Formats: sequence, structure tokens, C-alpha cells
Amino acid sequence: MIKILVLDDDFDAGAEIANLSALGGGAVASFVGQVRGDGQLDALELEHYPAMTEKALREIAEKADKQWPLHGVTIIHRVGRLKVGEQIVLACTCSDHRQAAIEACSFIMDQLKTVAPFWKKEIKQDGSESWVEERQSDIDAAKSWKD
Amino acid sequence: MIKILVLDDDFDAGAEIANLSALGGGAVASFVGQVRGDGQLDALELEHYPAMTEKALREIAEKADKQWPLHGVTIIHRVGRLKVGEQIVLACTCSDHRQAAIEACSFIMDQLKTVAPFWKKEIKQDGSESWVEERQSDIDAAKSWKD
Amino acid sequence: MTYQIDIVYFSWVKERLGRDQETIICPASVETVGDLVAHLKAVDSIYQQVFSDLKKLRFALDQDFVGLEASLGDSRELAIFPPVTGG
Amino acid sequence: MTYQIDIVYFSWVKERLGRDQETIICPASVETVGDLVAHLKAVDSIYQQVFSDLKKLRFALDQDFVGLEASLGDSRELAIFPPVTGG
Repeated sequence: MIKILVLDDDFDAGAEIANLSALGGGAVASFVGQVRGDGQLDALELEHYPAMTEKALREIAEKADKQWPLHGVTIIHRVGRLKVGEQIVLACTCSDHRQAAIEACSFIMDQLKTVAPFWKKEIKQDGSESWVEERQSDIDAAKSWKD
Repeated sequence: MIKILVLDDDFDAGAEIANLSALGGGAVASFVGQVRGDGQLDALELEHYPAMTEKALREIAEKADKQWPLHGVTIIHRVGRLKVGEQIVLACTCSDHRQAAIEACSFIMDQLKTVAPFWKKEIKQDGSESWVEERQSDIDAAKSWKD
Repeated sequence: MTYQIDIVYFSWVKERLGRDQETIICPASVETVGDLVAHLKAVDSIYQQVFSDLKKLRFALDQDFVGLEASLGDSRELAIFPPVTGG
Repeated sequence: MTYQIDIVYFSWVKERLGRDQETIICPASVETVGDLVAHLKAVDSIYQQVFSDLKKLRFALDQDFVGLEASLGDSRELAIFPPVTGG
């Protein structure tokens, strides 16, 4: 069971975890990413490529589902303006095995950073804006998973 | 911030994740283990060593906190009789970095399986009971983390 | 024979070009994504500026990531954007 | 000089012994966890049965995991149980 959501509004991580828990696998791993309040940051503006986004997220979920024995995968990614502290992203996986659930969750996050069409712009408290650049550590992390 | 709970009652995974999210690290990983409905299983009876349990869980959390840059760790483990589908355990970690949060969460689960004083007894639908035996895969997983 | 394709832009590519999409009529000589980018750079200096460092650009044809060598074929939409930074 | 120590049992060790705790008076010759286990096996056949395979037992002295070679020192509580299976 794959669930993909691209949302302007916030989401309820606990409810999503509960939904996957109800599948009965016994092992549910999740990751929540938020806007981290570094220095002078006020908010992030999350832009995406609407025609491609859901398809890209679904491909990531399907890849995870092929590589690990999962009962369910949920990926939620928000777009628009998100203030410091707000939730950006949720990846949640359910399996019979804890390592499978955790590894698949980690894989999904690494893929999200490198092959999902989102772009973050930082908006500082003084009103200045700048696009976030890709990080070598994210590229390396994504490459560390064999195809 | 380390939070350890040993409970008869159920817990709210979403609320615990929200508590760690409020620390502002930006990366919150969690794992929920449930009673998996294999075959004829009706429930698990979770026994523990009360004088040792909280101390052992705290040591696991402190080890994780030393090994990764964490803002917070929450470990909740239930005891008593738990029906199929019920939650048994929660490990939740918060960091500035997603890999740190996910790895620490995985480490905590592997430690819980091998050095926390809990014992599971399976109670089948026909009333028969048997103690769960340790699994070599759990021992190997715990050993895979360097000290 | 000419060929018509929609191009969509995101992030700073969109901002620097001052547009989020346009339809381009390609001459018959344009066969790949790289050809199309070179064609645009030849017709207007704004593309020369924004597309100056091709290593900083990524491409998707009909919503699939591709490289500069990808054939346009009968694709309907090319997307040009910087490396993604979501998650 | 004799030495007194509380022993607590869990899981099938508790069930097979039919008790969850007891206080043992050790003779002076008992210095380690292994000595105490051997002493118990010598005094009553129920311990011989339950402690027959030491590889299936784990030990904690004052709530810290220890091996059979650990010195009892002035520990107050020894726990004897099978490998843990929580999580």
C-alpha cells in the first residue's frame, strides 16, 4: 500500500504512523523533517514541479517496496511557505522486520533529497532570500544504496 | 533530553514524536514495534526486571546520545499482556541531521533486543504458552555497531 | 521540418529567465536536449547567462530525468531546473 | 565467613525453579557468580536441572550484566535469567 501526498497544509505524523501500524506488520519506521531554525532563518519556500512530483515520489516508494519486504509506504511532502519549526516531510514504512522498515525509510529520505523535484528557498528574518544549494553529502548518501 | 518510560498502558507515538520535534533539531526518526499476528498468536506477555529496566534503557539512550549529535531520545517499552496489534515499544530520536537521527534510532532498537531486561512469552489462541528465544540475527545486528 | 516543445523552468532558472514556461519552435537540426539548450543560447543572450554553467542544470523530458544527450523524440515538455533540494 | 545474597529469577528460569527470588547463604568458598551457581547445583537437584546449560543463562549483579567469572564482591542482588527478548 503506497500513499503519496503533496500538501500545502500540515500533516499529522502520528495518524500516518497509526495508519501503517494498522497493517499489522509489527515494525513501523518513520522520519519527520522540519524547518530547522538556523541563525537568521524565518521560513522556507518550497517550490515543486507539480506535473512530476507525485510520479517521482511514487517511483521512490515503489523502489523501496521492491527492495525491502514492506506492507506499506507513506510519503508526504509539503510545498509553499513553511516557518521555522514546521514539518516539511514524512517518510513512513511498515514491515515485518525492523531493519527492513528502518533501511527503507532511510533510503526514501536519501532519494527524496536527490530525485524528487522540490527546491528550497531560504527566507531570512531581514527579508533576504536565497536558493538552497545541493549538498555533496546528500549525493553521496543517495549513491550509497545499490540499485 | 532523555525520556525513558516503562508502561503497562499504551502510549501515543505521535505525541512523543511531536515532543521531540519541538526541540527544533529538524530531523526526527522513530520506530514503533507492535505485536505481530503470526499464525495462532493471541498475545504476548512482556516480563521485565523492574529494578534494572529503566537503568538499562537509560544506558542505551546515553550511549546513543554519546555516539550521535542528538537533541533528544525517547524510549518507551510496555510490559504486561499485549494483544496482537498492540504497540510494544517506541524509540524516537531528534537531531540536526537525518542520518544521525535514523542511525541512532536503529542502534537503540538493536540494543533493546539484546541488553534490555525484557522477556516475551507467546500466548497462542489455544491457550498454549512458550517463551520466545533469542534470535541470532538480533545478536548480529547489535554487534554490528562499534562500541 | 520544425518541432514545437513546451519548456518549463523552476527555482533560480525561472527567476533569472523571468518566466516559468514558454513554447519553443525548434529547427530540424535540434535533436537532443543539448541541441535545444545550444539553440536557445544562440538566439538570446539571456539564455547564455542563465545556462552558462550546464553542470548546475538538470533536465526532465515529459517528467523523467534525462541528460543533455537525450533525444527529444516526440516529447511534449522539457523541464530545466537546478539540482533538487527537497526532503 | 559466610555471605548472604538475594537472587532473583525471570522468565522460564523463574517458572522452572518455581520461585522468583530467594536469599542464599554462601559458604566462604563462593567467590564468583560461577561459584554460586555451582554451589546451588550441589545443594539441590532442581538447580541442576534448570541450570544444566549455562550457555542459555545470563547474569546481572546489582543490575549490571556480568559473566560467570564476575566476583560477587559485596553485591546485594544476583539476577539469573535467559537471554533477553524485548524490543
